[in-house]
Amino acid sequence: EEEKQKQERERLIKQLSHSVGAELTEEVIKEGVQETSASELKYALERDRKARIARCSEEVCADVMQLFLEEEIFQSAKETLQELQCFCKYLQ
Amino acid sequence: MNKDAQMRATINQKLIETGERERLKELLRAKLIECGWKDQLKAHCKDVIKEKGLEHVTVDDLVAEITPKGRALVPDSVKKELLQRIRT
Amino acid sequence: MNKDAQMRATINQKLIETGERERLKELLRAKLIECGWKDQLKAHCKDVIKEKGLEHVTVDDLVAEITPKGRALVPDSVKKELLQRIRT
Repeated sequence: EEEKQKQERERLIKQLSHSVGAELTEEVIKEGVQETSASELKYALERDRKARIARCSEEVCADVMQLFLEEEIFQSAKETLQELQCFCKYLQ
Repeated sequence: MNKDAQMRATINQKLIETGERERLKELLRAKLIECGWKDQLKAHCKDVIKEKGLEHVTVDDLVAEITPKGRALVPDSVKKELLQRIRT
Repeated sequence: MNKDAQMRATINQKLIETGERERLKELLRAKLIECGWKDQLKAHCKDVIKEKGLEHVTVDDLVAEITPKGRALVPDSVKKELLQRIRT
């Protein structure tokens, strides 16, 4: 009878240990999954935002440069042509 | 309360009271980082985000997608070690 | 409006509101004079006028002729500085 009780106790401890182990593992998995999901999504959003800022800054920069060059080139062409025309008139 | 439930409650209470429950969880967390579980999970998250598109994915979607993999990826050796610690 | 267009609009608005757009134009003007861009462009203008003949060239012709060179002559360092200023 004593041996039987001992065996029963052993069985119970084994079963409960498994159950507690499974419970703890599930808790840690859930915490880990939640934390990893939240942080990875946050990082992905941040990476996307930074990439967008870099991309759009480059595009705005190109626009600013293009408009600026259009104005400057036009001014240079106009001034040089006027200058030469005046000079030519003066010579005549 | 039957005998099983009583014993279970006793073990749980003892684990909490002695702080062993938290220590076991800490051990588990450390083991999972050590074996690369967390890194694999991160990589899987990245795949899901890529697949679904950043605009169409929420934390809850990610959790639902990666939880099964998270469970499957826990190495048997880690489970065994935890069990060993609970028993002793 | 998509996210990129929205972001570009935000950057542009900020540049205008803070007066930075005008400052950038001033900076570009100064840098291009400093590096000799303006002089090179003027010389190129004169070459084109000489080649085509003063009587036969209009401002629009001249602009069309010198624009590719004008763009190509902008030093990378100036482009980089502009981008840096827009990003910050």
